[in-house]
Amino acid sequence: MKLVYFAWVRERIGTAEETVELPKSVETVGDLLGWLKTRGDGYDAALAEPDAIRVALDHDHADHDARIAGVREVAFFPPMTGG
Amino acid sequence: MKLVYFAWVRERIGTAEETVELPKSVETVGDLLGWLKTRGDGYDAALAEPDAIRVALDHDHADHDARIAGVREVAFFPPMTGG
Amino acid sequence: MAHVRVAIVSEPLDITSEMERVTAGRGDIGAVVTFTGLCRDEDGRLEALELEHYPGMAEAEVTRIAEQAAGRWDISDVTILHRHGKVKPGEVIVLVVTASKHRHAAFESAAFIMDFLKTHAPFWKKEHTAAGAVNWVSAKRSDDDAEERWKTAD
Amino acid sequence: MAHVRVAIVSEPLDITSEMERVTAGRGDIGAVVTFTGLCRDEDGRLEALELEHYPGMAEAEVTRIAEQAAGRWDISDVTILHRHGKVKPGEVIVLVVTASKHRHAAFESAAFIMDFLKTHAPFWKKEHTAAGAVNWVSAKRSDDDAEERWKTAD
Repeated sequence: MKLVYFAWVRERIGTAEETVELPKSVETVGDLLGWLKTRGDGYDAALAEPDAIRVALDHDHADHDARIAGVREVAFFPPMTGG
Repeated sequence: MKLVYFAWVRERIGTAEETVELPKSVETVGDLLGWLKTRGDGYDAALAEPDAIRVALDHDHADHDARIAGVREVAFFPPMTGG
Repeated sequence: MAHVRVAIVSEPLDITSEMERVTAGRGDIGAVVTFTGLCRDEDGRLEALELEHYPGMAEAEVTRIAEQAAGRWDISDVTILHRHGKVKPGEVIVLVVTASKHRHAAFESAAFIMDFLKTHAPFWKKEHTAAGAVNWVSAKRSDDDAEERWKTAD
Repeated sequence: MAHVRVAIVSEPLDITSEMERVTAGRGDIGAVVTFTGLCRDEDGRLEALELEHYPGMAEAEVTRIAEQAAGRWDISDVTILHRHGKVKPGEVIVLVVTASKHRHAAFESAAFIMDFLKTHAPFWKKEHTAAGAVNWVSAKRSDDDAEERWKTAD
């Protein structure tokens, strides 16, 4: 599964995108956030406050309880500040 | 006192402006409308429905019960359709 | 207090130059809203609109509307230009430009101005149809209702 | 259904050509509303904004917002252009143009689009200050509230 990061989430994790193999126990966005936080200090700093993290599944906004089976690309980013 | 007329009020009365001497009994816009209606068929046709007539005193919107003492120019016109 | 520009003109309006005038050399404007009111052709039925106005009062009333908007919202610039005389389908009848730090002030003040122009600005439209008929446009009840909403708002 | 035009671009936006494209050769449009969002200089403190975006999703999400507006209001044309990359104070960040027969549909759809762009379009602003500092702009609670009002409206 492809993971992409934007803005300060990207900067804290230290990479813009990566491809990961997920354990079977990771079924939802929330599970994925929890799993990522165990991957290092950068991830932990980026994802420390899950409420501040927005998620998109295949280019569409999703909640943290959304299921990720069949998804190709998951994006993590801060609240948006466009417009 | 100068009287000015616009749109179909002007067309029905048949003049764009005129200067009149008013009897002392004419104190309000409503009095003036009543007095004008006695001046001929054109006036009567133009002012037949007083509710459809808007009034301005010296370039400012006014109600039919407004007093006209000291006013230089009274305008009569239909509801506006600008913008 | 906002800068106010009002003009009642018989020539076509130049929107680009108005927008540029509002924003040129300024770093404090975050939002500009423009409203452009165009003459419609009514499915090809209309040949032209003739706009009669009350010279003197038109300028005064439109200025009062602009100043009301400037007093009610935090806007730095408000422009209202209105055509009189003959206007062809596709041409601009009215242009409103509001500028502010923030978008809601710019949107609401421009909408307020248009609602009040419709019911308060002394202009009257006469239709000239392609078939040769001529008739005065009637005021719309919906325009009175639109103005009314600003009394209960806030 | 409305004609929808969406573009995410790195070049300065040309408002005049967008407005002309919307109205050219049409007699059925009575109202055009434009919203222009400009980069402010924050009292001279700001040197530039850097706009990061999510390529692919930005286009998709902005198109969804345009189509929501077109489904909710009777508009004939909606244009949304958004810059990415570095933007200097005074330059345009976002341009929204809505066109309709009637003014309220044009005003409301443009305001709706802006409220949803603020909270839904995947763009992030980084400030570069004249003093050399660099920091991400925080999302505003007021933008969430602004979006919320469209759920209770109608």
